[in-house]
Amino acid sequence: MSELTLVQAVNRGLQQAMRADPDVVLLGEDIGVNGGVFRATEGLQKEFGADRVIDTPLSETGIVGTAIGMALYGLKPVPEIQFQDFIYPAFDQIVSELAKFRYRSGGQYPCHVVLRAPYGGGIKGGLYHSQSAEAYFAHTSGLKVVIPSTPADAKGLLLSAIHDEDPVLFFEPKRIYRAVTGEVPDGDVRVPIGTASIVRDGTDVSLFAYGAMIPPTLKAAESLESEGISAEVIDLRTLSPLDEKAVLTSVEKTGRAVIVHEAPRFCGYGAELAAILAEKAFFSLKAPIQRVTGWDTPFPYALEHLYLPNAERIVHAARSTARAG
Amino acid sequence: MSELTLVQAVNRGLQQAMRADPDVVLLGEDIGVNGGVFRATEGLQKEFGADRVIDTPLSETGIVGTAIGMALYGLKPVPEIQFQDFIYPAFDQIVSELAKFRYRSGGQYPCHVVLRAPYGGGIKGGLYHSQSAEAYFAHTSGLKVVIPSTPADAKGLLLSAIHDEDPVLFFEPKRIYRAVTGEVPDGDVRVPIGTASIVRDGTDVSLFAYGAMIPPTLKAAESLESEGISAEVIDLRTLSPLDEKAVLTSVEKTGRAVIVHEAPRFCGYGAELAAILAEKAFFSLKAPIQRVTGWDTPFPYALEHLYLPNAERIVHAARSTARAG
Amino acid sequence: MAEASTTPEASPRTPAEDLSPDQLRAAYRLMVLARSVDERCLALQRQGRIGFYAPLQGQEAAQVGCAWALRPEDWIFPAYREIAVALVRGVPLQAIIDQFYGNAEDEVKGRQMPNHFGYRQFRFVTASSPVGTQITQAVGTAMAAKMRKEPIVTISFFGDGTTSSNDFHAGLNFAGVFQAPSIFFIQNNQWAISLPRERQTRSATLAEKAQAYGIAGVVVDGMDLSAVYRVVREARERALSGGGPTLIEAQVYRLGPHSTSDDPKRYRTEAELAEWKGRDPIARMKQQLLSSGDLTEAQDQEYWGEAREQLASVIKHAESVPPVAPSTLFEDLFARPTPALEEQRAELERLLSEGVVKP
Amino acid sequence: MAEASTTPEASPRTPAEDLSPDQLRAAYRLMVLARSVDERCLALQRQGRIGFYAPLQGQEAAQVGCAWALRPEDWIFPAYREIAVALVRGVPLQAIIDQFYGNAEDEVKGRQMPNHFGYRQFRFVTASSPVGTQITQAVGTAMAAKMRKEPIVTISFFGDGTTSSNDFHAGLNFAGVFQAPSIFFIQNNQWAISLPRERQTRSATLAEKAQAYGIAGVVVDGMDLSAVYRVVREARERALSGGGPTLIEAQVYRLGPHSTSDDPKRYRTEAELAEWKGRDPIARMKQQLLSSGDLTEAQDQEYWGEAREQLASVIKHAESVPPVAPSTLFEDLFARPTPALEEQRAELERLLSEGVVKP
Ligand SMILES: Cc1ncc(C[n+]2csc(CCOP(=O)(O)OP(=O)(O)O)c2C)c(N)n1
Ligand SMILES: Cc1ncc(C[n+]2csc(CCOP(=O)(O)OP(=O)(O)O)c2C)c(N)n1
Ligand SMILES: [Mg+2]
Ligand SMILES: [Mg+2]
Repeated sequence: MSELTLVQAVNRGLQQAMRADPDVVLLGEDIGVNGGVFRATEGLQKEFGADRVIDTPLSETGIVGTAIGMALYGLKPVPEIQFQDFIYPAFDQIVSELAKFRYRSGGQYPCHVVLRAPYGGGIKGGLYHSQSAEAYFAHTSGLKVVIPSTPADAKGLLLSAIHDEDPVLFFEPKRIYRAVTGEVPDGDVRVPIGTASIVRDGTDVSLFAYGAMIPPTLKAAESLESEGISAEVIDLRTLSPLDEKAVLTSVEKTGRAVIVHEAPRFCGYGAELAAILAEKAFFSLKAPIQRVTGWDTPFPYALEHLYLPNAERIVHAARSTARAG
Repeated sequence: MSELTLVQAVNRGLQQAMRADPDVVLLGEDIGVNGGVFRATEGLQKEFGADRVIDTPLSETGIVGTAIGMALYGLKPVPEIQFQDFIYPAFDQIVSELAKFRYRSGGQYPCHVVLRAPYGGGIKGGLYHSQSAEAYFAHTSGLKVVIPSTPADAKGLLLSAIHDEDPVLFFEPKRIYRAVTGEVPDGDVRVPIGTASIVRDGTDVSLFAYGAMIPPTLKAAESLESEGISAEVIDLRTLSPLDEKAVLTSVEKTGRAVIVHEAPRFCGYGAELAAILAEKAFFSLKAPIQRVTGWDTPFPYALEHLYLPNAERIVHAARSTARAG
Repeated sequence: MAEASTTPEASPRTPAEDLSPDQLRAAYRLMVLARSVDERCLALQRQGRIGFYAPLQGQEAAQVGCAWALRPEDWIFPAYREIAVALVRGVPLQAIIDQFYGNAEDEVKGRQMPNHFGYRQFRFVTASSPVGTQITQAVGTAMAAKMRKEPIVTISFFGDGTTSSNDFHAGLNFAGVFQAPSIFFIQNNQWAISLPRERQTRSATLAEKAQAYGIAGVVVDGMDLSAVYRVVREARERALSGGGPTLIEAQVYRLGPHSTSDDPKRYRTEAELAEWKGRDPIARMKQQLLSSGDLTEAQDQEYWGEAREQLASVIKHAESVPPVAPSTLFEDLFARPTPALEEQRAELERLLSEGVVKP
Repeated sequence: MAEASTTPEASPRTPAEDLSPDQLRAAYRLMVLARSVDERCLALQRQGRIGFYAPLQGQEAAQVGCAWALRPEDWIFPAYREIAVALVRGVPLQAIIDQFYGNAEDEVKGRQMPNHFGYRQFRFVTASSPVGTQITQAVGTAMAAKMRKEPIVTISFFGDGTTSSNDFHAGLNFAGVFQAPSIFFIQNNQWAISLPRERQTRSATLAEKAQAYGIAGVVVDGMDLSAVYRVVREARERALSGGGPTLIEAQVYRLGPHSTSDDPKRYRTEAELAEWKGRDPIARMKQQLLSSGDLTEAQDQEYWGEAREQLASVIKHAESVPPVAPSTLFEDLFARPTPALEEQRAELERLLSEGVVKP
């Protein structure tokens, strides 16, 4: 066990995987000598050499395209996109190629790439250093989408991702890269992809969240407790494939759901959760499903505190949900 | 009035707009001499010259990037992406630039581009000539997303799009480009963006669809009628901004909803509709909301008939919805 | 996949200095087969027996000459016209035609349009439609091979139009920076659908774009099989001896339509076509072999005859194979199907069994 | 926006053959102002008074020389370091500093990080962060201007690293094909964050990439204001006389960190920095003006003094301006707000009034 921040846990996960398997290689902008702009790859080029921790030219198209080529060959590339906001130049490679290679080849060419990118707001990054683009990728058949919220999950899920056989988009909540430390098991301890985690038990309302929205959601649950509302908090951890069972089980118990994410509301990931509930937990639902999300605007700079869901907004929504119906 | 196919109506809409306004310019791959691979721009280069109907090099990045530059200058560019499946190389320009230009400049730089692309399956196009990517764009704040289903709407909505001041993604259901003809008003007759159309009144269940899914949905409604189930069919026409009022009004009446689209289900556009209903029409809903959609796989070639929703699948879902609760 | 290879003589393990008369004749025989595939498949599409076809006529010498200079260990990243390349590589014609039919024996399980095939065992990577994406991938595979010290090259095939793509730029740039053992093989067939080469880009040649990436660039007459063979062999040697990647522009002509959906009369002249028809690589090669005494008219007739027979037989087989099974729709998306996919598979099975959808 | 312009002498309507001593002095004065902005803003960021800053030191001569060769009608598409360009263009310093504070007078309404400004009235297009996207846009604007026969050029500014971007490739290619009156101005400051120029691309120079697009390419010493002025003036004339676009590589050096989030000690040597510091464009220009007798030490002191004063005063003002109003969050997304946005605006107002969120 070590006491680590989330970004340190990512770093240890990479180190662990690279020590265990020479096929694991990293590539990206400024990840080598510089150790990554958030220091997620700090020290790794020193340990594993410039052949396995590759500083690339400034091209996300090139990073993902060459990573796919490496994966076809049999390596396990773990490319980094410096900010998730800069993933779009690689969108064609991700959506047309990475997600579809195994399928379109009739299973001949698995394409195991773990694409890491820090995402989300709260660091005064404005429109282009704050986005939460997970819904694009969750909607893309053929990709797995993982978002950890704790140091232990960050390392454990990353190790699972690297040992998976499918393409995994691994989005890291940069706002809480260093916000807290937590106990992280040493060695190759994995957290399975595809399982949500019930981080707080409750009976009156289910709060669904992931990544950097977990801390305010937990804070909201505490606050609700003091009002006599017992909130269950589910950290989805894997957005695709979703742990549908965990979601349905919770709402079958509570009958009420609040969904929290930073991304804009319209067609955001929360919509899918609501749709699943409205189809499969319909007869358990006692009140309208509420979403506490970013607004349907780009991410602002000066007013980011008004954009990002906070504990109070979550409480506010949960309270009205709990009272409705 | 003229009797036109949908693709002819698009052509007439472009012609109408170009005759009325010299600022309207078209650009794209094979749209000039060749008249577009679907002939949507047939004859336009001849009439308006190679300066206003521009055959570009093979680069969607370039097409959308330069179109944005033209729009900044004050032209009204209407670029074409040959197949919606090939829009991804332009994703960065669309999501980072087109959608955000007005906002990030504090309103100084409106960015009025109408980006046309044929979308959808049913033409034996396999993975890369069949996609329905609307959800990506509907989730992107700052874009309008329009999908017509009839010749008259195709022309009328296209004219509105070209006379709008915001970026509009105009997706054309290529499967029904030539499937039927319909009466189309001559001249500058517009259909407003942001309003759904109730194409069939009903009282028992609401069927929501758009684009190439309208014909099978209407067929389903007829079939349901014969079983004594009265289905209302709503053609959304504009996916963003959604005509929420029309959606809610219908479900407040029927209490039941089936949502139809070709795109994969998970995080598809239907999820948003379901989420809105689960929030705002919750107390009207009498039964689980069902989605009849493409599967969560890439779009197949040989088995596309098993992928695309057909009238029977819609009937099947509507029937079970109508009987539930 | 059927075992028999269509390659009369397999391309050599190590490309030799120059092609022997026997090799030239074998290469010609493959060109004849490729041309025959074209003719037959254009007809099959017209008859509605296959859904689509993109011919390669005019590009046979470039494809065969290029592929012949590679070793079987080299990875091929095709675009969508590389049928002759596949044949040289030893891909059975049956496998290719099965793909066109998308039948139950199709290696890609009926998931892709004709021309979008791939065969892992032949290191022939499955094609996709978005142009250019294979270029960066081929560079990545080359970087990986270099890392693992496997002495091979990767090669990406693409057209003149595709030099405008994002991946062309990124791929060549990465290849230059990382000195990836990779060859970029442009078949400049003068057209990208309706856009002529001169309006695709303003550079005098496509090969000179290599300079922008600090790599070698070569123009070659793509109608001359031996010339193509030579430059590819040299590029291969250069790559493996640490000399870096090479961009090759083979100047050819697309004698047919872009695809069966295209009508080239809309955008190019009969005169232009006629001029290039006069340089048909098959006629040229035949003439060369006849003059050198390495081919007789009788042999030539035999080649065309056996190609047609072979085609007739594989088409017959392809048409006798049942369609892919509905359940395959949910295979191969992930290594193991997710619960949601299992549920959707069950849903489809239910719909099929209830007759809601027809197989 | 405040009315007063910071440009001591505005750049001429038509750039002259060579810069006069008065113009050189005025240019120098702007370089001093730009350097002062850098020094002050780096400090403001350390003090937590602004959130971020990306300095331009080392690039002042390139920026001022380049901008001086343009006419006010020419459209500027900046990256994120083009503060000196904005100053030459006549953008008031107050407007720039207001943007850094994202206050209620900020032209972009507090929506963007510092350095991401834009001023329509100055034809200075609002910057974004994703690198390169401005390049194709500038070409599109140039195509439009050409169509409308307005005799102007557009210019895009970007760094060495950005030559690897998709838009660099597409933009230069379109410019070549359509002969767009556009200038591409690379400030090759030798680093893209931690990646040195030699590992960004293998071409010997960046300017030679022009050949790949059939356009003119020029390398210029970016530490030499007059030299830069000259090549940009020539490029402008070339573009307007139908000679096509030009790619200019101004060789400069990023003397400071990439941004306030960056620590260049991690990746580059003190020796390298020292060497380039010896070529500081401000020292060089000062020396030149002193030797030619067009500047005195006293004047120089005055310039630095007035720059600092001006900065102190605009910062004071910027800090006195209230923050942007919450309701602005929903403005400018569309020409007219949609019903859904109106609803969200109302929701936020309710949350604010109930104290659920704090302004
Ligand atoms: C990204 C993308 N945009 C558009 C298309 C449609 N398209 C298919 S082939 C083609 C032209 C390709 O030209 P070239 O690279 O010269 O190859 P050729 O077909 O001539 O062999 C186009 C535009 C595509 N497949 N991918
Ligand atoms: C598409 C994209 N990827 C990554 C980044 C992060 N990033 C910001 S600046 C930069 C380096 C840019 O280098 P260069 O073009 O040389 O400009 P310079 O900063 O040196 O002026 C990087 C990688 C970005 N802004 N956009
Ligand atoms: Mg071509
Ligand atoms: Mg730089």
